[in-house]
Amino acid sequence: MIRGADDHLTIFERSRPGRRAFVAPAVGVPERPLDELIPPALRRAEPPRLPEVSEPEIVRHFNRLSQRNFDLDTGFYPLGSCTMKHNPKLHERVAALPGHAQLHPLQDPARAQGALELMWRLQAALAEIAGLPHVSLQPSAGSHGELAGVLLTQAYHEDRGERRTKVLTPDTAHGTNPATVTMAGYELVKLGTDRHGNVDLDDLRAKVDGDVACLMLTNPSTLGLFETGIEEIAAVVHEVGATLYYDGANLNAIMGITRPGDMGFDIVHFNLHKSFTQPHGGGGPGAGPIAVSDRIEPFLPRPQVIRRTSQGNGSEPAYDLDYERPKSIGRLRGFQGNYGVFVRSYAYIRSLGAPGLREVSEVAVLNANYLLARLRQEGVVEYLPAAHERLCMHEFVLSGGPMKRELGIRTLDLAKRLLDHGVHPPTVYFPLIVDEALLVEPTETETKETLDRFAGVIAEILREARNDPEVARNAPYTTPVRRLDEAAAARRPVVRQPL
Amino acid sequence: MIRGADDHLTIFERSRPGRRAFVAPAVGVPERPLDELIPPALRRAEPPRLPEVSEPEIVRHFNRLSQRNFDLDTGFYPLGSCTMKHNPKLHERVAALPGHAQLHPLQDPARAQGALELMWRLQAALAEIAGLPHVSLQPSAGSHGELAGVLLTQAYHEDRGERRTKVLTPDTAHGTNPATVTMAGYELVKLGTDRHGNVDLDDLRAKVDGDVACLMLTNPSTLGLFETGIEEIAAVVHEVGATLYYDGANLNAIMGITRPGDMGFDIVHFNLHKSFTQPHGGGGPGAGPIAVSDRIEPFLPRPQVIRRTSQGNGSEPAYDLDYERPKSIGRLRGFQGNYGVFVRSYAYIRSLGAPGLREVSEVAVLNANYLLARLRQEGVVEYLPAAHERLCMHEFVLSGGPMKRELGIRTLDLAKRLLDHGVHPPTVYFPLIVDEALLVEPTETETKETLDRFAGVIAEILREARNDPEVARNAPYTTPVRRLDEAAAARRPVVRQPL
Amino acid sequence: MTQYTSVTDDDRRQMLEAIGVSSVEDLFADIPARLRLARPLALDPGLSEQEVYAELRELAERNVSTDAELSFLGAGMYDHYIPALIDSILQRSEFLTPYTPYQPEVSQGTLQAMFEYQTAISELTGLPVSNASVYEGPSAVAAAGYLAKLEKGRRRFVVSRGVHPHAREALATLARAWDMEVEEAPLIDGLTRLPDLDEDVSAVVVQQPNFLGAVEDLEPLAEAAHRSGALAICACDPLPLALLRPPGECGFDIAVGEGQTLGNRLDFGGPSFGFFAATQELIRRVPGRIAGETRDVDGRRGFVLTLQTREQHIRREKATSNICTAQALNALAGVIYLTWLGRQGIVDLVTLLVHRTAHARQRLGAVPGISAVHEQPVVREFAVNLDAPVDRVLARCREQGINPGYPLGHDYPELPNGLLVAITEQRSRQDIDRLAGGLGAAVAAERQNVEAPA
Amino acid sequence: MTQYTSVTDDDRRQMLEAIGVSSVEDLFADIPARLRLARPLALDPGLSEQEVYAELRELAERNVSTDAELSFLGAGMYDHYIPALIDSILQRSEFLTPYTPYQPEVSQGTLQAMFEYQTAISELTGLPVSNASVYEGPSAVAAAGYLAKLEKGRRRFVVSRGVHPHAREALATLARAWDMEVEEAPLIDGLTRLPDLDEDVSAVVVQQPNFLGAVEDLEPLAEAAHRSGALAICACDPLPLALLRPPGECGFDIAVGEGQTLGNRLDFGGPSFGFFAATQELIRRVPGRIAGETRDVDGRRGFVLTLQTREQHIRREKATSNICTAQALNALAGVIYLTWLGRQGIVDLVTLLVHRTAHARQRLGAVPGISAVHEQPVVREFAVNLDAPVDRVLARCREQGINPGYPLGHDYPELPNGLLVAITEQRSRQDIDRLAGGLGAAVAAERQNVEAPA
Ligand SMILES: Cc1ncc(COP(=O)(O)O)c(C=O)c1O
Ligand SMILES: Cc1ncc(COP(=O)(O)O)c(C=O)c1O
Repeated sequence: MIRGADDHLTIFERSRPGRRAFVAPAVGVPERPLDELIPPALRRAEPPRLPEVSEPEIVRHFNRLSQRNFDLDTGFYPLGSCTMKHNPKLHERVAALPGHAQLHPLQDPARAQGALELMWRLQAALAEIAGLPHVSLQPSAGSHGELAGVLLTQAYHEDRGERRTKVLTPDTAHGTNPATVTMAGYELVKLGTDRHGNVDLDDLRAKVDGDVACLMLTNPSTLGLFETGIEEIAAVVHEVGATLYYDGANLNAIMGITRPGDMGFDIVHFNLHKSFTQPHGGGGPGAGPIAVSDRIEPFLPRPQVIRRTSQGNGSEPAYDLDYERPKSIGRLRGFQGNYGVFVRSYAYIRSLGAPGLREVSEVAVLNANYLLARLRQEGVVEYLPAAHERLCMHEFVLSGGPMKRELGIRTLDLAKRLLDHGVHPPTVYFPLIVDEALLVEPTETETKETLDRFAGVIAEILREARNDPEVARNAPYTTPVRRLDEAAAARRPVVRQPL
Repeated sequence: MIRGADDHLTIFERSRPGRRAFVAPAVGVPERPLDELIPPALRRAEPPRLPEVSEPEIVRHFNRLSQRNFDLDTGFYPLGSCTMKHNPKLHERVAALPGHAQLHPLQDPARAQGALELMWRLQAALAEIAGLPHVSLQPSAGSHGELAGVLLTQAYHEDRGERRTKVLTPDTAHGTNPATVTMAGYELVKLGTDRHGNVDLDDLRAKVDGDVACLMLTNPSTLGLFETGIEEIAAVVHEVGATLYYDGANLNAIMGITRPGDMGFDIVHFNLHKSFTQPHGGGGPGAGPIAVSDRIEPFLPRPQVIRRTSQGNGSEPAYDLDYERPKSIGRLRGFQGNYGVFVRSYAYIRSLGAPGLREVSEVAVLNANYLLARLRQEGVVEYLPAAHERLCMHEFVLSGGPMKRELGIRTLDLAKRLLDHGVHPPTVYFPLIVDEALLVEPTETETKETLDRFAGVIAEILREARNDPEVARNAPYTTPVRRLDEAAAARRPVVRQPL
Repeated sequence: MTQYTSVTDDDRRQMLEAIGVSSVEDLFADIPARLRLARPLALDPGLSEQEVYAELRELAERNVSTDAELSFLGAGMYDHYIPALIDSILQRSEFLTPYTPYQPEVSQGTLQAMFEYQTAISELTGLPVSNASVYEGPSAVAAAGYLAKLEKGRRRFVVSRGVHPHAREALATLARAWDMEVEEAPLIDGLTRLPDLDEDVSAVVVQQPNFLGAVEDLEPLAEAAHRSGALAICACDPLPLALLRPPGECGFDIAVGEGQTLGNRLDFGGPSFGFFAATQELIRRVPGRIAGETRDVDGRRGFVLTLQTREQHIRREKATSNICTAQALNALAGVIYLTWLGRQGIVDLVTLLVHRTAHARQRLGAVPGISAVHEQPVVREFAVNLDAPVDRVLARCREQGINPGYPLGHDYPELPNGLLVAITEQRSRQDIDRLAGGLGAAVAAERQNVEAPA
Repeated sequence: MTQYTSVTDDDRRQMLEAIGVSSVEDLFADIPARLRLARPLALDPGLSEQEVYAELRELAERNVSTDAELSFLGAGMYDHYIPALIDSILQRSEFLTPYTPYQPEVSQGTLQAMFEYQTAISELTGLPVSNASVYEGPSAVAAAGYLAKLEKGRRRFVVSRGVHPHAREALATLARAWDMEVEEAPLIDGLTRLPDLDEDVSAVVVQQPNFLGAVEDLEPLAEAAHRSGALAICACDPLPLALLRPPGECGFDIAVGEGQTLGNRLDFGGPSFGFFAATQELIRRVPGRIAGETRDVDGRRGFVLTLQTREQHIRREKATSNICTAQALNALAGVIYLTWLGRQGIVDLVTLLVHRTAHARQRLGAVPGISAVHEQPVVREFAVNLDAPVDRVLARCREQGINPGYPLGHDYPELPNGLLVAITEQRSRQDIDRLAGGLGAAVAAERQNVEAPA
């Protein structure tokens, strides 16, 4: 395999009949004819056409593929709402310990005490951070946590004999919020945003009523702003007996500083792959534990990790899985959740402790506000004004509207041009309510030098566009491939290799 | 840290006072004043000025550095004489097992039986492959094995009351051979090479005499050719009572096909980082075990790994380290050698077994001869003729002489231009006796497609040079840096960062 | 300053000055004072790396892993050997640390790997469309149910009792929210017996091999579903599909399942991945990411996330699912594993499993007090009944370092002393003999106790 | 075909045809028939990956690692904590799999890392020149001896008895080949006492801290060496140099040592790396690779292997050493480790070692039957005498999972029951208490045996 020469080939195109990487161990037992064991009628005629390649070729193929990715461990990745912070290497080491990595999920709890204790301790830590007493680690990701949250709300209302039909989300909400509402069988009601970037309280008051089951909110919002009216919002929602759901994707801004539970939220989800350093893996794995208030607790998914206070008879293990939860919404998935993610997040919490976690949020907010200030200094805000003139939290939104009108390049062009400068673009065109939005989240693990340089790069691209907008419009130039035709891909989808 | 923008900075230049990646554990014991424990007069005034950076910055710095390397796992690396074959990933896993990786070298042998047995089994396997009965794993690399070999020769002669003064090596020998001769206190005598690429037998006969302690030979030679006269050479050398030393760097050509011991060699070194897949690591680690005949055995380095046949009293461990070797040349280094390398090489031998190792050599030779044939087909040999018109073994030498004369580009230019084609150049300007030499070793782990493509690339570069030699003369163009000024570096050496 | 942050006191001063505030505290001015946490979090202070490592190691050592006992546990996750090259690739930061490939120009590695993964899943399932992964097995069954609900809008699911209990429960959890009923189809002689299906069924869900290890005859099941106008959904273990007729070929509309068996660790249950494959007709209802092939402006081949109008970030409340972050890295492990096995290797491996499992089944069948739950063909797992209290038998075996399998009583009250035994390629003939001996002795001992209680 | 080769039968046919021979056998025509091995090698056939893994694991489990006991072994290699980020970087194929950077344009990663390593070693040793690594500690001392021989050409080395026994032996092995004598300088009260040096000494070699743990007063030793016109060579452990006066500052010409303590595994003794630092005057005699800074044709900063005229591949028999492959990857681990510690961290760590070691020394000193070998300052290792047969005492301790250290009798007959105890940051106060308790009890028990033999 030669670098560059054949990078476009798929592993299937590298296949040659007869090559192999796998050597089978000897069967080692008496063999009866396969037809006696599994009748031909149940068997497939042809083996699946998997690639035939040697180990060296597999390694080169995937290593070379990897070199066509931009990654956090080699460059700045200010992807708003995703908290692309450093993933400590220790976490990979501890997660790989055989006692964690090779533990079967159906092992007798008495023989998995280390794992259950770790989960129990993680639950306790997350509860303290959220300010809500009860935690389920089961959901597999944020959106799964949202689904759990809405189902919990439903179970809560039904338990009280109510059948509510509507769920409120602000128009700034992340797409998973409305999608979850529909998926859980509710009708979505959208709330407006006022000119300060807060939830429009009048709109809320107008739309809230006895049919509303829940309000889903992110705080700080996806605008990177803290909902100053949160207390009133909570009051209004609780007024009608609805629940208040906290989308924890932005928790990185407030750890140890303020707590959703104290704000009046009933249910919180965490994105352990954001605030708690599970590597993002190109789109997972993640984990979306939820923390809830007392009134929601009875409905938490099955099973729950519990600790036996009654250490009376030694026969019972100290930590156990509790399936006897009559009011539970039931299971959301198999087994006990993404344990491997829990190990990493627990290690992170132990490494930083209370003061460290607070520093994380302080620096996350400091870095964001500093970067915004530097962009102002660079004069960038003339074309890329902040969507709201306020202090931001851990991230902020710029509007590419003026840039588009005055320089003739769109936010997309700016993003693509950033690629040529070795920077991963911020989140673009989200939140939807901001024209040509750019959502920038530097995170706490970046240096001041990096932020300074990033501000300089943005300024340089705008200067360049003033002279010649075509440069940005046709960017990128230095990437493994250039702009790709997504429309064609969607028109005639080719989603597998023809063999 | 932003990709591209600051790749030139060293880690010292990224340092900022007060930053840190290390968190110290609590001291946890009563502390007396440091001055009482170590008087100020013995202490340094200033701490060493090591970099001050956070973990994320360390990871990015070294990851980004790594991306400025060409490596075997992403591209073709036909570096002659170095056997750049695939390094199986299993080896890294087994070498990292705590029982291997965290075993202290001074552990009581009774509590290191697994390690000693592994070493003993590896010795047995290497002895079988070399065709010589006794093995010491101690030398740290090939050149260290050579040194051991010459010292063994010296001890052997002195034991017989002789003080010989000369060691013979062919003019094709690798630099470590003559360097070793001098380092061991011998006078070097060079042997010529005949027009077939064999050692010039007449020259040998003329120079061999009672002062000759040893002849060091590589077979196949560094020309990639098998010494057809090896039996006669052995006879001539043994005639005068000298020893015959086998430089095992080229063992990859003959495993299971022919054996140095059967050719009449007394001492062999192995390069475990070549034939036996220890990753090259950018220039080590390696290991250079030696296998020797009965007459050399008494002089092997201390300690030797032994297996107790007399399993009489259970108190003695089955495997042990034997220090009682009165005639031993003594130690060459600390402890028992590069055990971590032994683990990998042993795993390799177990994975392939006898048939596999033979196939390795067969394919290594097949690939080399096929590549040579393809180059002929491409007409390349007009400008890059094979140094000798013979079947080659696992590698072959081309001469860039005609290319230089007729196309005006040197072997160096060809090598640099190859970099732009995503190929690591072969070894250049070695062996010394071939004008503008190019030593090409494809290894057995490459595919036919890769060899075909490489032949095409060479042909393309020559075509290009025919039109415009300047292109190659100024190559490379696409590498992280272009041609570097080595002369200036040597004139005013800057070998550390000024702080 | 922490080991992961870089703001020195000097930096902080300059930064605050640039922002125009005098303290970090000022940056949180928007947070009502009453809501500020007046105390530090009630968590221990941070530890050094070596201390955290030591603590996590201590916790790990209080778990009995498949390394530490002779385990025959399966029931959805299996202790297969994972080749070293998978981790060496997964640990490359270029795969480990980026997020969803929103910027395809700098994400071709992830996108092409997804495309290759989709191709491999399509080959295994015999269905033309695969997405790039969902969370895991049981929730994948629920996701398939949601697709069926959107497609058919009928009020009932018919689910085989041979479907993994966790999957049935995960589907039931959502069905409740959708006001849908879940009707269970019984297992007769270990195989699914469908009831008569009327017009109100959105989907029929079966599992291959089913939870008791039996290989189902899929084609008639798909036909029955289609006759009633329902979708046919097959939950399957991908590895046995190397030998078994693929669901797509048998007429199934959707195949989903747990991907752990494809090169992913047990990890006490996750993270692994779920796969989701479907017919061409259903492509615009499939949940989650899908990679598609296209070209760049210079005509070079490239890959992008495609059909995104299905997804939450574009369609929001009209999306076909709420899934966002899925299991990309685990799916990558899956496609590397399948490539490592290769076309011949996967057949060799599964054939080995069939023979070893048949041997184990026969050895246990010959033990007094152990009887088969069914006689159907199996691949690498089978169910037996013990003529003694299963929990007590297991306790005895564990004392000898043997974990004979998963007790079925909790999920199948009709099999109070049932045991599900899984055989992977890491269990040798000697291991199987040890199992037969150990289990036999334990059963014998417990039967005595029962006959003659002290 | 093996798992690592790719030549199918079809390939082979085409390739042989292109070559113009009819069989692979023909390719070996140059090998005299008599020399061909007529039988297969007497080695077992190949195994599957899982089988090889199982075998290597079984061997590993028959070793008692520092994981598996409370170990105070040191004596040249130390059980320091190795941060996870080192392996994550070393395992990147871009560092793991290339060879010596002969083509600098595509080796800047390795070359710059070497340059950074050289800078760090220079900072620790106080000498301006460091090479990019030699094999390991003891052979580095021999290599320094060879430099001294070339530079001075005198017939004698004077070596402190405080130098690691393996290093003294490695130097003696070569000295014999050079017809040179090695004279030993005794240890008095744990410190080196140099004899009067006359004109025939090429080099004086001492170790810091010395083998018995004592911190030497270096400056007078260097002065004495220089007065006689000899070179002053210091073998040193790099970690203690965080606190101790660097050899260069004390006038030494050469500093060498074992690099394992800098982020390298124990690995039963290797691979680790040796470092080699020297004065500017000696730069053209230093062995091995040296990276130097320069510029490319576009004026960009870059790094190359420099001063190659010292080396075997250029100068052959006139080279300053025969070394070729060294320990680049291990040296890389070293510079990453030093970067991880950082300027303040290395001081914090070594200060912690000093305090814990002082505590251990005091605790053991208070135990009846244990007495100090010397009272000199120490950093992380010290020597004691046991008033009982050391081997029997160690045997007793090991039964309790304690490995108290390295018995000195073999290397120092004058200390028949001497014990060298090393304390790393991985040994807590509780561990030290356990050591004191266990060792004390064992000594007491053995003393009784001696007094009243049964
Ligand atoms: C604000 C917000 N909410 C919810 C989510 C969904 O989380 P996940 O991707 O883990 O399902 C995300 C992340 O993409 C997010 O940014
Ligand atoms: C022919 C030959 N001999 C000896 C050596 C020296 O081996 P090492 O680099 O392991 O010291 C080499 C490798 O460079 C070689 O190619």
